[in-house]
Amino acid sequence: MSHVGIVLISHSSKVVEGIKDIIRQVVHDVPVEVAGGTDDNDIGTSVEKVQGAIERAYSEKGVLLFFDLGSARMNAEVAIELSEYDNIKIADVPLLEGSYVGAVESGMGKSLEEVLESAKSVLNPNH
Amino acid sequence: MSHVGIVLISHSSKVVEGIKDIIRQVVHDVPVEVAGGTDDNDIGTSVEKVQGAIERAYSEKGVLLFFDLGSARMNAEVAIELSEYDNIKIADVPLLEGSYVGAVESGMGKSLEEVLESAKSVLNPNH
Amino acid sequence: MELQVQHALNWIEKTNEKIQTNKDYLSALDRAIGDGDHGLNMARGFQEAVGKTTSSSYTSVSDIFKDVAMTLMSKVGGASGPLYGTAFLKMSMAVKGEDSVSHERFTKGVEEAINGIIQRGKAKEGDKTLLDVWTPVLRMLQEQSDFEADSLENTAKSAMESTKDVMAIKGRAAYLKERSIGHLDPGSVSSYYLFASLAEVLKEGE
Amino acid sequence: MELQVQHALNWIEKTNEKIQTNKDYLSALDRAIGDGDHGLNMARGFQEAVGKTTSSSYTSVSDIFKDVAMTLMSKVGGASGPLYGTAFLKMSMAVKGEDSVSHERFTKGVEEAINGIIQRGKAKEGDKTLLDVWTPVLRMLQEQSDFEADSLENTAKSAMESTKDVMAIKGRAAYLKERSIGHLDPGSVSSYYLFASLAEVLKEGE
Ligand SMILES: Nc1ncnc2c1ncn2[C@@H]1O[C@H](COP(=O)(O)OP(=O)(O)O)[C@@H](O)[C@H]1O
Ligand SMILES: Nc1ncnc2c1ncn2[C@@H]1O[C@H](COP(=O)(O)OP(=O)(O)O)[C@@H](O)[C@H]1O
Ligand SMILES: [Mg+2]
Ligand SMILES: [Mg+2]
Ligand SMILES: [Mg+2]
Ligand SMILES: [Mg+2]
Repeated sequence: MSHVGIVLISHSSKVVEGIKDIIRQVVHDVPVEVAGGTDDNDIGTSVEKVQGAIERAYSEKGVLLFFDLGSARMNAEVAIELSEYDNIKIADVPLLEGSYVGAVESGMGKSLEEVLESAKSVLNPNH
Repeated sequence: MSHVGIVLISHSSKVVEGIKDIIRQVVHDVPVEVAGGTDDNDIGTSVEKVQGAIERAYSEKGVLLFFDLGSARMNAEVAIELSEYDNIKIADVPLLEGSYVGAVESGMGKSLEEVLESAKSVLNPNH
Repeated sequence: MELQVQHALNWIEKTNEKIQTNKDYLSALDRAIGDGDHGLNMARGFQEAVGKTTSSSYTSVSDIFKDVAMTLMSKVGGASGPLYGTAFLKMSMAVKGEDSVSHERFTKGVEEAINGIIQRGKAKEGDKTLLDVWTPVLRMLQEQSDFEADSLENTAKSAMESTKDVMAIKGRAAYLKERSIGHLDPGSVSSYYLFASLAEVLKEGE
Repeated sequence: MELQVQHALNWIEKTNEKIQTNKDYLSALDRAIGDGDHGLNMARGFQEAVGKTTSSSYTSVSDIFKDVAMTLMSKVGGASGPLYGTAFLKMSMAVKGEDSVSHERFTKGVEEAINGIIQRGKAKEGDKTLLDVWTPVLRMLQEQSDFEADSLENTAKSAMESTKDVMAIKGRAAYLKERSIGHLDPGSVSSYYLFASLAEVLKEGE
């Protein structure tokens, strides 16, 4: 069974590596790829890293992108437009909390739309 | 002028170190201290790390604690109860986004209540 | 029968033994519906707690519970640390000032512990958390006028087993929603070890 | 006058020169109300863009703009990367198929660029972003029927200067709210360099 891929985009590579560690404690079958920091590993975002992460995380079920701050979102959009896939979406939700929920839901075999919807639930916190 | 201290609590030390790096690009005068991972630096939370971070971040204006997942919140509560201070609060908001806003507002000299209020604004995203 | 200092010390030691023995089992349960560390968390916490209680000398059960509470709170780290820590702290406060702990006082202690767990974790009975063992145990204690080892063990065991068919509402397992059904709650299993150990202490003391 | 391939190449090179010269200034502006990397971002992006355009040969202005667009989009990384990148991509599309670019066509290109910037960043004029330079420049272009170097330079300059007294609504500076007032918007300053460079190219071509 293929799973919706998860791409974590942050201005910091430590942030996305750490989130991936947290996710990997509970979710094993879902592709989780990171794009953190600039090409020189400074604080910032790299479209090329996002493109690479999308390629690696891609499955026929699609890919969901999570980002930290506004400019990372714009770069995520550019990466999507530069890719050939059309089943890639951006989740406009908190990075850590949203991607954790999203990865768990993807692990249950949910669709891209369902994973996105569940990730949005973290905006109304109750856990 | 003293500033409201910021404590970042995550199951992963990478996560909070990375968030601190992102904050430090824009905010310099605010105490930002991290408590990431267990005492053995595994994935988890450590009350003792939180207690240490509170001590280091403490100013007369108080300290605001940010956490990632539910059990980190409970450990944050324990750390507050074990401390002698009464001007410490927990922000029930997304870790990265909330602490970024909170640190910026603390840098403007805002009070603990004001910083907490502004951090909550990330639950209604518009940036 | 009343709980004396030595009973309380034995209780903590027996609980630790069961947890060390079943450490991998507890982690495996947590791996199915959580992050797989419950055995590790509990084993670390109770090992430290026993380290503390065996190296100190006590004149009251309350002080033992307090040391256990502080150790669990500061050493465990997962959700179970603040939860079991708070439970023992509340029990310590409830039995404070008593040389030995009557059934009535202990029952009061468990009631306070449950209030503490609820305050800390915002869960209620049926959410597939350790409350699902503590609450039936309290009800049983309230129905009786003296300690009854066998019914304590039986009540805790069947309560633990009944967490299997429940959907998690609180804790890590809640992220799995329906998928959490069909698995035992790890914290309920460790709570079963706690009460089963107490039952053994009571039996030895009869 | 119409913009030829050589004009467009000169435009990118002059812009790059100004950005390299003022790299630290742009970063200092961004340090005051952002994360301090705008100079670095722009210097990296335009250096790469010039590297690309000087090592290629072109038969159309559209192709130059497209290479600049792709380079900025993939190499800059900050907010300015996708924003300037999108702007150049839209201009490239608007002037496609023309051997040389008339004033009318260029004006259309700037209009499309602004639409692209708005689509990408969701900002509007007055939000203290580079739109606050691009939009007055567009209005000026629309009011005239031919390129006028001096009024281009003057319009861009005073538009850039007027971002100082404005509160940021979009981008990093928006987190500062009122505190962003009193500082120039870094992206508006780099946009001023862009249009000032174009004015110089136009003057040389007169
Ligand atoms: N909010 C809560 N209220 C009560 N009990 C909880 C709560 N959250 C978790 N638990 C209990 O804690 C157990 C998990 O403990 P543990 O694995 O040590 O912590 P973590 O979930 O942080 O890894 C669960 O099986 C459940 O019984
Ligand atoms: N949403 C937006 N819409 C339009 N322009 C924006 C937006 N966000 C930022 N900008 C522009 O980008 C500039 C900052 O660019 P830069 O520092 O390179 O990126 P970052 O903010 O990601 O570090 C700002 O000065 C502003 O002019
Ligand atoms: Mg666990
Ligand atoms: Mg854990
Ligand atoms: Mg910047
Ligand atoms: Mg930046």
